[in-house]
This record gives sequence, C-alpha cells and structure tokens, in this order.
Amino acid sequence: MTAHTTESPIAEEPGVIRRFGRMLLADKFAFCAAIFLIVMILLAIVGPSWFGDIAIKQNLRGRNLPPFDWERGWIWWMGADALGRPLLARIIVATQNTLMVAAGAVVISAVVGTVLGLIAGFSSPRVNQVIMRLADVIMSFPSLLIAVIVLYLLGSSILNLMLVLAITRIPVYLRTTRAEVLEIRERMFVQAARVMGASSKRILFRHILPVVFPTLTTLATLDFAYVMLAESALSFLGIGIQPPEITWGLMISQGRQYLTNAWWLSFWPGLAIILTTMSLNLLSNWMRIAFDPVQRWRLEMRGSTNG
Amino acid sequence: MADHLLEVRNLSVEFHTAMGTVKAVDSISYHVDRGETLAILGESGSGKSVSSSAIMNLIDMPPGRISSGEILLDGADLLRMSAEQRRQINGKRIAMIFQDPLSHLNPVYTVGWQIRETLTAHGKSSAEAQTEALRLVTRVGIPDPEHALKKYPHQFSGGQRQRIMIAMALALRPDLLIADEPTTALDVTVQAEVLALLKELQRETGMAVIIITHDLGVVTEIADRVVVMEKGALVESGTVREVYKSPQHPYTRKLIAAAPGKGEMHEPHSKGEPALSVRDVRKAYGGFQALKGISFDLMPGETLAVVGESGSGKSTLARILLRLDEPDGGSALWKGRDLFTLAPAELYKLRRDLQMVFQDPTQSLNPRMTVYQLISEAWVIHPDILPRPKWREKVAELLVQVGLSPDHMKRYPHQFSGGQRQRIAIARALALEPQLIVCDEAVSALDVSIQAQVIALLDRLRKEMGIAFIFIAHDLPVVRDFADHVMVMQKGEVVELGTVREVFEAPQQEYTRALLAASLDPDPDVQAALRAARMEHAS
Amino acid sequence: MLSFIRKRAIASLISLVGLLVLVFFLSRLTGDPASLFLPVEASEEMKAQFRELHGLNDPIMVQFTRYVGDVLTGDLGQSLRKARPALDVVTEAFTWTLWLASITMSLVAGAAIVVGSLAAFRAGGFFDRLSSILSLIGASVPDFWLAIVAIVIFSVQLAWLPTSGTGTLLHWILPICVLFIRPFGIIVQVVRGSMITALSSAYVKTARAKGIRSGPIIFIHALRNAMLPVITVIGDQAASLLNGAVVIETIFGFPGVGKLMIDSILQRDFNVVLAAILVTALAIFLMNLLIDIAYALLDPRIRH
Amino acid sequence: MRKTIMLAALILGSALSPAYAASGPIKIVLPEEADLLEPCMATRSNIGRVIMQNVSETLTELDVRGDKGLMPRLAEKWEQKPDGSWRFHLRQGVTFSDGTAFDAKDVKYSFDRIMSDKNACESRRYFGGMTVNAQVVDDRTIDFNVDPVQPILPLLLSLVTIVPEGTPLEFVREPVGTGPYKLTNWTPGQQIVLTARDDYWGQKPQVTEATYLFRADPAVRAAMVQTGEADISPSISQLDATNPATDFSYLDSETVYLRIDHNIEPLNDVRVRRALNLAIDREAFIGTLVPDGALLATAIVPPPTLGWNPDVKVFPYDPEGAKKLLEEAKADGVKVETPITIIARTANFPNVTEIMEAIQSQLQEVGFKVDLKFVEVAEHEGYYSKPFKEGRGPLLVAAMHDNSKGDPSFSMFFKYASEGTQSGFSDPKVDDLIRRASAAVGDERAKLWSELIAYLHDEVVADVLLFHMVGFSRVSEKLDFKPTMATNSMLQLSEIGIK
Repeated sequence: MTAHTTESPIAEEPGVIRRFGRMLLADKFAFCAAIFLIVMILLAIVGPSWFGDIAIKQNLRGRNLPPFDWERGWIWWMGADALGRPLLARIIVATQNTLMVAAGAVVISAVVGTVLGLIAGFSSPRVNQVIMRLADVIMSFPSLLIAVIVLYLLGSSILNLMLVLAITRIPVYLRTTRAEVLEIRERMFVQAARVMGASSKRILFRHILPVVFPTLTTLATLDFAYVMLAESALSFLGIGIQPPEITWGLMISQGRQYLTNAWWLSFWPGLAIILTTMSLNLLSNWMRIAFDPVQRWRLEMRGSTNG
Repeated sequence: MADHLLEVRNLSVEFHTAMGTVKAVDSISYHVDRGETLAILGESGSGKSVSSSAIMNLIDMPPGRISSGEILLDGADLLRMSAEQRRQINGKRIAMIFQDPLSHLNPVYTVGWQIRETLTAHGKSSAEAQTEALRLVTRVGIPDPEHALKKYPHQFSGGQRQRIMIAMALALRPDLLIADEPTTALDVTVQAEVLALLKELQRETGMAVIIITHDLGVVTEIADRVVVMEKGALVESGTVREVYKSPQHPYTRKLIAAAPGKGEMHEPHSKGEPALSVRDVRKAYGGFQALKGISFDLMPGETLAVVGESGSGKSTLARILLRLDEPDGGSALWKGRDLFTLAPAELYKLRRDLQMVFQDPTQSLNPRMTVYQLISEAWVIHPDILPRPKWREKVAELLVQVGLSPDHMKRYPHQFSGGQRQRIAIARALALEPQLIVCDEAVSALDVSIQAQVIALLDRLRKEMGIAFIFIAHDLPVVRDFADHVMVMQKGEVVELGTVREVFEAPQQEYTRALLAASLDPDPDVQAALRAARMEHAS
Repeated sequence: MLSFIRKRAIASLISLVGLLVLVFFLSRLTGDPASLFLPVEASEEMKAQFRELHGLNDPIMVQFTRYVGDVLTGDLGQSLRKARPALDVVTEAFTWTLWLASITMSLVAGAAIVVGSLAAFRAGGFFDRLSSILSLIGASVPDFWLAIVAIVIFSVQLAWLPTSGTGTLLHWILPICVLFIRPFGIIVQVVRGSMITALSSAYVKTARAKGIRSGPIIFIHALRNAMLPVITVIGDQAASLLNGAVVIETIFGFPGVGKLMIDSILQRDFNVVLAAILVTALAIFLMNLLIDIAYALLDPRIRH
Repeated sequence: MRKTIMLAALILGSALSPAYAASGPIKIVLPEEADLLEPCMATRSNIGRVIMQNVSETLTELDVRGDKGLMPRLAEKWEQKPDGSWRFHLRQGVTFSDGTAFDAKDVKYSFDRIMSDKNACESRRYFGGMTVNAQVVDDRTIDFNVDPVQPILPLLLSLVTIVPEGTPLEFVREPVGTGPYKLTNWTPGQQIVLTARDDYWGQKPQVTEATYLFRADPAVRAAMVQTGEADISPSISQLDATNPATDFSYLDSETVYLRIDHNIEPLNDVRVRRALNLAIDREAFIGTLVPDGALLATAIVPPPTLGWNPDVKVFPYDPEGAKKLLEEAKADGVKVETPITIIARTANFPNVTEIMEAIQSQLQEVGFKVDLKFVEVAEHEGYYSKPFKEGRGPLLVAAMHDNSKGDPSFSMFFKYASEGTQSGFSDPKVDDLIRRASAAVGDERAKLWSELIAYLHDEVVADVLLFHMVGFSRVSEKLDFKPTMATNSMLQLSEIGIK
C-alpha cells in the first residue's frame, strides 16, 4: 500500500465547493437567500463606485418623488428622497456602509466575545471570575453611554460606530461560549484528546470551538439584524452614523418624518433590512446543517435526487 | 384466534427519511396471552421496539407510517380506533415501562404526582389516587413509601426508579405490560431483583408481559416464549428452551454463540517486574470516598479486569491512572516512575505509553472530525512518532488492523455502526503505539455479537503487540475469556483480586459470589442453577 | 440558598462598583456640563461659577473621593440640571419603567410560551412557519418606525387610542404593543426550540404511554421542563427593558428611565447617570436573583 | 421684502381682541420638559415658555405683536436720569402668588439674586461687562446705576423676572411670581399645570388652567392637537403642517448661519468667504427644505430688530462668480483646495441634515472640498464657542441663533466682537461699531447697527448667513391664538382666546 493508492479515491470525490454548491441547491430557500446576499455583497463592493455620484446628485425640485414611475429611468423606480436623490441608488450605495458596520460589529464582538468565553470556560476559576465580572460590567453599561463616550473621545466614524456596537454585544458571545465550553469540556472526546496529550490550546480550538461554532453562527446572524437596527436607533437618537455617510438604518431614521406623506423614504431601506435579515437566517439554518457532518446527508440526499 | 389477549398480525411500519422509505418492521405477527411472558429478542436496529411503539401509539406520523397489519386487543383492532379511544387504553389496559427510568420519569415532578396522574387521567379521584399510589410504592418495595412519594426521580437509585416505573405502570392493573429493555442500564444484582419483582407481580395480577431485550440471559430468566427479530423481520419464535436448544435460524445461532463466558480461561504465568505498580490510591469527591486505597500490579502484556457495580470507583480509578483526575494520595509506578507526580512535559511524553478506550464511542469520537483526522491527531500532538507523508498510509494500516477498510478514513464517525466506531477508537489508541490501554467499559454499550468481536480484536492485539490492558466492566462473564487477573471492586475498595480461574471457580468473597450468581446465563439449565444459588443467597 | 444569594450579591457588588467607577471617570472625559447648561453666550466666569457650584473644578480624584464618601452615606448627589436629588429623579422615572417592563414582559412571556409551544407541537406545520416568519419580520422592523405607524393608524386615523402620555390605562396599550414585538419574536423561537426538545424527550413518551391527554402533555409535562432556557432569555430581555426603552419613551412621552438616561448622558448630568445606572443595575440584580429562584422552583434537581 | 409686509399685517391682525370670549382650561404640548422652573432661568426657552409672564413677570415687556416697543408690566413708567442711571416707578397693588405684596425691595432682591454666586442664573449674561447697582428709593421706586451707562437697560429688564424677597439663592423648582398664573402641579416627566390666580393685578385671562405636556416627536405633537389630546402645539414639523385651519407658520426669530473661522487658511481670504456665499442657492431651499415664509438672511438678527438694514442685499446665487473668485485666490497662493469641514449639530433645526448635505454639494459644485460632520450638542458647543481647539482645520460651524429681543446688542458682541465667545474673527472697526452702538440711543443706535450689519455682510463677509426660519404651530380651532416671533421663548397664556 503506497501513499499514491490511498490518495486516489480522494480525487474522485467532488471538490468542497461543488459539494456545498450542490447542498445549497438542495435547499431552495437557502439558495435564494445566498443569491440575495451575494448580490448585496457585490453591490456593497461596486455600489459606491458605480452609483456614488448619482446617489448624491440633488434635485431640490424633484423631492419625494413617488415610486413606480416607470416613465423615468430604472434608478427612479423606488422614488426619490427629500433632496430628490434616487432612492434605489442610495440604497445600493448604503449597502456598503450598512454591511460593513453590521459585519464589522458582529465579527469584532463575536471574535472578542468567543475568545474571552473560551478562556473563561477553560481556565482557572479566578480568571473566569474576572472575565465574568467584566461581562457584567459591559452588560449593565448603558450602550448609549458607550456610544457617546467612544464617539466623543474618538470621533464619529464608521469604524468607531462599529466599535461601539461591538462592545455592547461582546457579553452575548462571551456568556454563550463560556456556557457551552463548560459543558463540552466534560464530553468524552475532549477527555480522549487529553489522554492523547493534546494541549489546552489544541483542545479549545480543534475540539471545543468547532462544536460551539454553529451556535455562534446562529447567534451572529441574529445579531446582524440586531446591529443594523441598533445602528438605526442610534441614528434616530442623533448619535449614530451621520450624513453624508449613509446606511439603511440612517435612511429609515431620516425618512421617519415623512412617514405620512412619503412612506417610501423609510419603507425601502426597511425592506432591505428585513430581506437581509431573513436571508441571513435562512442561510444560517442551512449552514448549521451543511457544516454538521452528522446532519449533512439531509442536504446531500435531496441534492442528488434533484440533480 | 380471538382468544389471544393481544395479537399482532402482519404488521409493517415504515419510516420516511431523506434516504427514502425504510421498513422498520416488515409484516411481523406474534401474540401474547394472559399470564404469559413473551420476549422479543433482537439487537440494535432489529426493529424490536417498533411493534410495541405501534401498540402504544407512540410512533410519530409522519415520519412513521403503519403500512399494513392489525393489532388486536381482545379482538378489537387498535389501529382502527380513534386517538381518544387509544388514549383510554394506554395506561389502563396496556402499560409500558422503559429502559433508563431516569429519563423516562419527568424530572420536575414528584414520583407521587406522576403515579397519581396515571390514576386521575383515567378517572380516579385524587383521594383514591393518593392511597393507591402509597399502596403501589409500598408494593414494589421502596423504603419509607410515605416520604418517597414526595421525592423526585433523581433522588432515587436506578433500581428504585425502575421499581417506581413499574408501580406507575401497574397502577390501573393493566392486562398487558410492555417492558422495553427494563434492566439494561442496571447493575447485575439489581437487574435480577427487578426481574424477580416483575415475575411476582405477574403472578399476582395475571397480566401478560411483553419484554423487549437484546440479552438472551434476560429472556431465559423471565420469558415463556420468545420471538427473535433481525432487520425488521421476525426470524424465529418458540418457547425459550426450544429456541436455545435447537435454534433454526442462523442469526439465532449466531446470537447464542456470541454469549460471553464460554471459552478457555487464560492461565497467566508471567513472572518478573510489573509494568504498572499501583499502591494505595485514594480519591474523595467532597465527603464521598470514591477510592479508599487501591493497590495492584500489572505485568507487561497482561490483562487485568476490574469489575464492579456502579459506585464501586472503577471508572475513577481509570481516570486517575490517566491523570484525567488528580488523586488525593498513593502512587502508580509505570516503569519505575510515579505517574502521579510527573510534570506536564514528562506526562505529555508518557501519554504515548498509556492510552484509553472509552465506554461510548459515539461520545468519545469528535463528531466533526473524519476518521483520518481522528486517528492522525495522535501524530499532530506527538509529531516525532511519524512524519506527515506517512500518515495516510499508517491510518490505512491501522484501520485494516482493527478490521476496517482503508477507504473508511474519509468518513465521519456517525456513518459507522457502534462496533465499528469502537474499532476506530481502538485504532486511535493504537496510533500512539501504547504499551497499556485502559478500556473503560469499552464493550458495555455494544450488542452481544459485536461485544464478542471487539473482545476478540483486543485479545489479538494483546497477543500480537504485547499490549497490557486494564479492562473495566460491570459484569463478570464479559471478562472471563479475556482477562488474566480479575479485581472485584465495591464501594471504592478491592474486594477480591486473583487470577481469572481463582475468581470464577473459587470466589473467596461473598460479594464476588453474589455477582456471579446475579449474572444471567442464556442456557435455561445453567440459569436455573444460578437462580437457585441466588435464592440461597437471599435466604 | 442563602450562601448562593450571598455569593451572587458579592459578585454583583464587584461588578457594580467597577461599573460606577468606570462610568464616573469615562463620563467626565466627554465634555463640560457647564457649557451645556448655560447658553452659548455665557461668559467664562459664569461657566467657572457653575462648575464651582457643583464641585467640577476640583481635580478628578478629589471629586471621586467626595462622590464615594457621599455614596457611602447614601447620598447620590444632586442633579446638575434639575436642582433636586439625583436619586429622586431616577426612582420616579424608574417606577414607570418598572411597570412598563413588568407588564410588557408578563404579556410577552405568556403569549410567547403559548405560541411557541403550539408551534413546537406541530413543528414544521403551517402555524409554526407563520409564527416564525412573523416573529422574524417583527424583530427586523425598527421600533421607532413601528411606533409612529401605530400612532398614525390607531390614534389619528382610527382614533381608538390616545397618541401618547400616561393618563389612563388606554395610554399604556400602544407603547406596550410596540415594545412587545421584539422580545416576543426572540422568546417564541427559544420556547419553540426548547419545547421541541422537551416534546421528543423520554418522559413525554412515558406520559403518552400512560394515556395522558395532549394538553397536559404540552403544558404540564413538557413546558415545565422546557422553561429553563426560556427563563434565561426572558431574564435577558427583561433586563434590557429595565434599562429603559429609550425610543419608545421618547416617542410616546413616557417618563421612563431610558429617556432620562439618554437626556442625562447628552446633557452630561453625571449624578443622574450614575444614579440611574445604580438603580437599574440593582433592579437587574434582583431580577436575576428571582430568576435563579424560579430555576430552583421549576427544577428540583437545582434545588437539591 | 413682501413677505415681511405680509407678516407685519398678520401680526397686526391678530392683535385685535375678540368681542366675546369664553373661558376654560387648555392643554399645551411642548417638545421638551423644563428641568426646573427657576424664574431667573426663564430666558431659556423650555422654562420661559411655561413661566415667563405667566408665573413670573418682568418690569418691562417687549411688544412682539405690534410695534409698541417696550411696554410697562410691573413698572408703570421709567426714565433715564441725567447721570445716565434709570429710575423705575413700580405698579401698586401687586401681590405674589404666595400672598406677599410686591415692592421695590423685591426688585432689588431679584436683581441681586441673579448676580449671586450661589446659583448659575442665566439672565446674568445680559449684564456682562457692566456694574449694576440697584437702589431702593421707596416702596414703589427703584434706581439702577449702571457703569458704563446702559441705554437699553429697560429692554434688559424685560428679561429679569421678579421673585419675592427671601426666595432662596439656590435654584428653586416651584416659582413664586406676580403673574396671572401660579404653579399648581408638576409631575416630572408628565405634566406641569398652571392655574389662573384670582388675585392677579391685571386683566383676568380667558384660559383658566393650562396643562403642559411634553413629547419629543414632532409628528406626535401634531397628532395630539388633531386628536384633541392637546390644544396648542407651538412647534410642529413643516411636513405635518397640512391643515390650513389649524396650522400656522410664523417667523420665529431663529437665524441659521455658517460661522466662518477666519483664522485658518483659506477662510482668512475674503474672496474665499465671498465665494462660499455666492455658491449657495438660497432661493432653492425656500419651499423645499426650508418652509415657505422663511426669509433669506442678511444679518444675524431678524427684520423687526432695531437697525436691521434693508439696503443690504442677499448674495446672489452665482456659481461662476464663486469659481472665478476661487481661481483668483488660488492664483494668489491661497490654498483653496484645503478640505473645509462643516460642523453641524444633529436635530438642531428641522431638516438640518438635508440642508447641510445640500449646502455641501453646492459648495463642492464650485470647487470647494467640503466634509460634513454631524456632532451631538456637547461636541458642537466645543466647536462653536471659544476657546477654539488648537490645530483645527478650516471650519464652518452651522448654528442657529435666536434674537427675539428687538435689539442687536444681544447678538453682535457674542458673534462678531473680538472677544465674543462665538466670534470667528477680529476686526477693530467691528469692535468699535459695536461699542458705539451699544452706548447709543434712538436713531443713532439704529444707524450704527445698520452700518455694522452692512459692513459685516459686504466688507468683512463675516459668515454665511442663510435663513431667518419660520416655525409651525398647530392650534385647535376652538382657540384663538396666533404665534409670534417670541413664541419660541415665551408663550403668554393671557394672549390665548377661547372661541
């Protein structure tokens, strides 16, 4: 038996990308969600450069233009805002900031919270205590005060806003991770790894983290929506992202006052948030199955019968 | 045929899974009469519990579907009744007890409440229910019954919980009791007691009993007739004696042959230095003394069986020897070095010599790693054993060694059966080329036929590679064909330590004798003798 | 139990002290309350005098020692802007928040448990899908948007309910309804998940074998077992309500602690901010204690 | 200009009192609750709207509905003595709501109280740089010696509320005054109730009781009047002002402008400042982002103010001219490409974000590099007032200034004098004009202010003046009330009629 012969069956198996692609096709909802999110990400990348100019081109005489006016160019189909700028273009341009702030905040809080949670769950009671008290402090620290402090001391910027939103969400990940670690560290396969002489680091990152990971992904997708809304509420209170930067949350907040006479100003960005949130949820449900070897067959089976 | 209490005719049950429709039972028929005990014998996956679930209306539909057949209770077809009619039969005319009473009793209500609920759900007043519950609990032999009714399931021992389950099931004097693996998780001595209780109650009430089990010993102990199931089909039926003495179907023959405790016993003769020398190991959890000074020696290449019931401290001993727990005192010299005082770096090197195989391979294999990753992890942790390019080859070799195929290495643990998983766990232990493997109940969760295969595998490894084993079990027959020495433990102490022949043929201690007597033998004649010994013991 | 409470109290006290110290120093880095209290035209002398009056001219450590001393004697200081004790201001507002939070949470918990349980009982069914889509949408709608739409529809167009304020019981309906939606969406999902686990557990099988009806199986056998994770989430959600529902309070003119907090933060009324944090943190601590007691009541295994 | 005339007509019309009047309680919904109801803080709008002239009265009162100028209130008449000091003759038979009688000692006490160091009374700021000495002559006569001589002292005294002698020097929460109403209920966070006094010295108002409610959201405030939950909402959003029967616009004395920091290149160049002004299409805002009725500003004070200069013309919208000026400046080595930052305050006035975004884009049109930064109130204050931060870049601070007091002196010193806290430059001629105008009286005073306004606008190009804003109020149809320029800071219940 040589290395060569044992390698050969691997080549026959479809590549990871194709396998996941097939699994994605198996779940129609998740597939649509993925398409939607990919479009959103593409818009986030190219949006500001393609539509950046038209999105800030003001026309005070064409204010609050209603949507569904097919006579005009497609960019006007969603109507125009209070400065006569096409809403469609603005939503596209805002995608970048919105997704960046939300993703940034979620990633920062998830990474920091998870690492702290892993440490808290796996180290001495004293360290655990310190970290948990820290979580308590952050938890009861009024998030608006954090916002005011950070934005006052560091200035208002996308990055700092990300930071503010991230800080407030750290305890969520921290507590979840810690609780899971406390449970998982007692599982047999962790004991088995210890018997083999695995280091704490290896046990944490190779054995415990992958098991916690699905829970964290679910949490993160839910948080994504939460962060977008929190960002919107900060704008409402006047300490969030500020024009001329735009996000969907800010657009809703700005459109609020036109609710009775130009509903579309806040409706479209609201719809964008809802669709993104729902797509993320659907995709995270799919991911939970697709990344779990025990569950994966559900998708692979469906995929093969379809294909 | 209407005079049978219960008759199952041509019952087929399917389950819709994403893999297509699976026939869980395929056109099976059996019957049971009043006062009679029918055993349904089968291994995991045989579909032995499905028909009883169908009787109790416990199959979730979908995904399940009863595709054909009828279930006649006194001639009336249960499958044609309304849900409400069936609800009124459940508990009242047909009752059921389960394996693992801890999870089958609602943890948040008192046992008294749960027994009373059975009564009140079928129309008894709560005052009646209260006196009846007290009577039942007294009957099944729970000490201090008044007080016991106010306690919660977790406050009882395993045997007591199963007695409570029985009390609850028999509350309304059902015509039929279905017992699904009622003694599987129990200690052998407790198992014998619970089976005896069931028999007594059956005599008292004249009810019919269907007992579902994988254990031929249980069948022999309690049943009048037996049906054997394999892969959803009923392959053999007859009286217990008929089936044991002249099995017709090859599967039945295989099952009977796999029963442990029939081969040659080992005759250890190794002299010289012990590989492992354990002295006076002590461990306490809070006020509870788990180990009260354990000492033994283990020669290289030999197998020491550690046998004891739950709470005997046998698993604690295993954990401490592998430093998963820290001992309170004592020493364990491995090749002259005390395992208990090693610094982490030295311990890390020594891990290669000492490996462990756990009870439940489903738990001990990380579900998110492939077989290749699981086995090669040993070399990630100890990189000096094997250079990376050779890993694939070596994993394949190990898989072959434990009786699996090299192309299994890309799969995940859940894609294997229980026995195969335990083989993977053994292969993983072998990857470090250890000199001692501690097996903590490594075969207890496996079907009998698989048990025999795994033990044979371990025995072969011992012979071929000279690995020493500490083999922990709660049951004596399992270790008989495999061990060189046997150490019997009870409540954290060594009760008896001797060669396998000494312990089995001339047990010195009362406890050892009780354990031997409590184990159930599939042979009706042997079993009758054992039962006599038990009676004698009890009196 | 008592030693448990003591342990929890000490842990919370440590967190609380840490929190207050942090807030004390950080908030003083964010600007001068004098220039906010006085008009922009006020002279430097007036500002200095305002600071002098409130001891803001002293070195920060002196201010801190003084504050600690005052707090230890039970004095949380005066509001810089309202010329009355900060604690009075806060307790007044907090009473409203407490009512709003407890009424809302009771309704949310009750409704979420029923809806979540029913969704779990027929998991994958129409009701299940409908409830999860609706709760997802509900959780993705900004609350200020919802609040204004609700006022426009129910108060202005239909004239069923008052727009805002606190006079009668009717005034509570809109704020509670708007506040209801997000925690409801979250808790329904948790109830559903937890109930699915509970309903597939072994003791439910036993209950079915005993011939117990579906109603008691869901709401007596399964629900009590499913409540532990639910209670944790209810606690988290209640805690965030106790911190005040800024947006709702702002729109509905509801005099709660959230609006007080944001106003005090923006106006740098430090004593009120600190007092508000103290009061809400204490309330949250007490609530967590209640939750722990609820755990013990629900699950005897925790009790023993 | 025509708008001004129409406005004046409106004001005149409303001054006619109705022939027959009912009486009863009303409800008023305001955007923001008062932190405290301290009389000496009544010049702050959220306090003044509740208590000014309702609970606490002043010696004099500025006529904001007609053109009667300064009218007597607690003082019946006053005159300037030859030495420049002022003598006030007080009304008799006036009692405070606590029953004590009003006399000259109360006036002196009130004045001394705002000067006390035991409190931070806001009205003190109007007496900055003066030494005022109040001397009680007799019970109904009081003299004020002011150094330097203060020609507008009677106007300043329209800002000093009178409290009874013995009122604590520290801030009080329950004001006692001589006004037609007294405070009868204050439930913080919910409502303030004023009830008409039976023993008021003057004419009995029609409103017997006023309940003040507080709602932050303008749409909610408008809805409350519509649903009958409130009778008056003095400030609603332009967007909600859709019903001509109940919704009125009024010039509200707020002036929006961009304060230019002349100290930093390229804003130190007058051509650049002029270019800024020419680049903005002010007309385009009116009727779009800024409500119809708003006026284009040529001074920091609104037209009815003394010395407002009708000859100063609004900068035309001339992007080409702006570009040319920029090129000239650039040719002279001015770094016109340095990014300029507009600092604006969130929610400072309606549509502030849209207006600032539009201005940013118009400035960019002509070649400026402009960043826009929105900050919250505390940070804004840091940019707006001195001391300015070291190392700052070129800044335009968007701000709103309120002067409904009829005299530019309340604005000019702070905004334009070298020592003014919000002044972005230093010009000796401006300083001189302010000093002389402040000391002058009558036509001379008006002429000097006019000169200053023209100089600031045309020569210095001190700032980018934008609009005199209009506010919108919604008044229930059962009430007879027209808001005035002063409504932002004062809402006299006695002026409200019930139909």
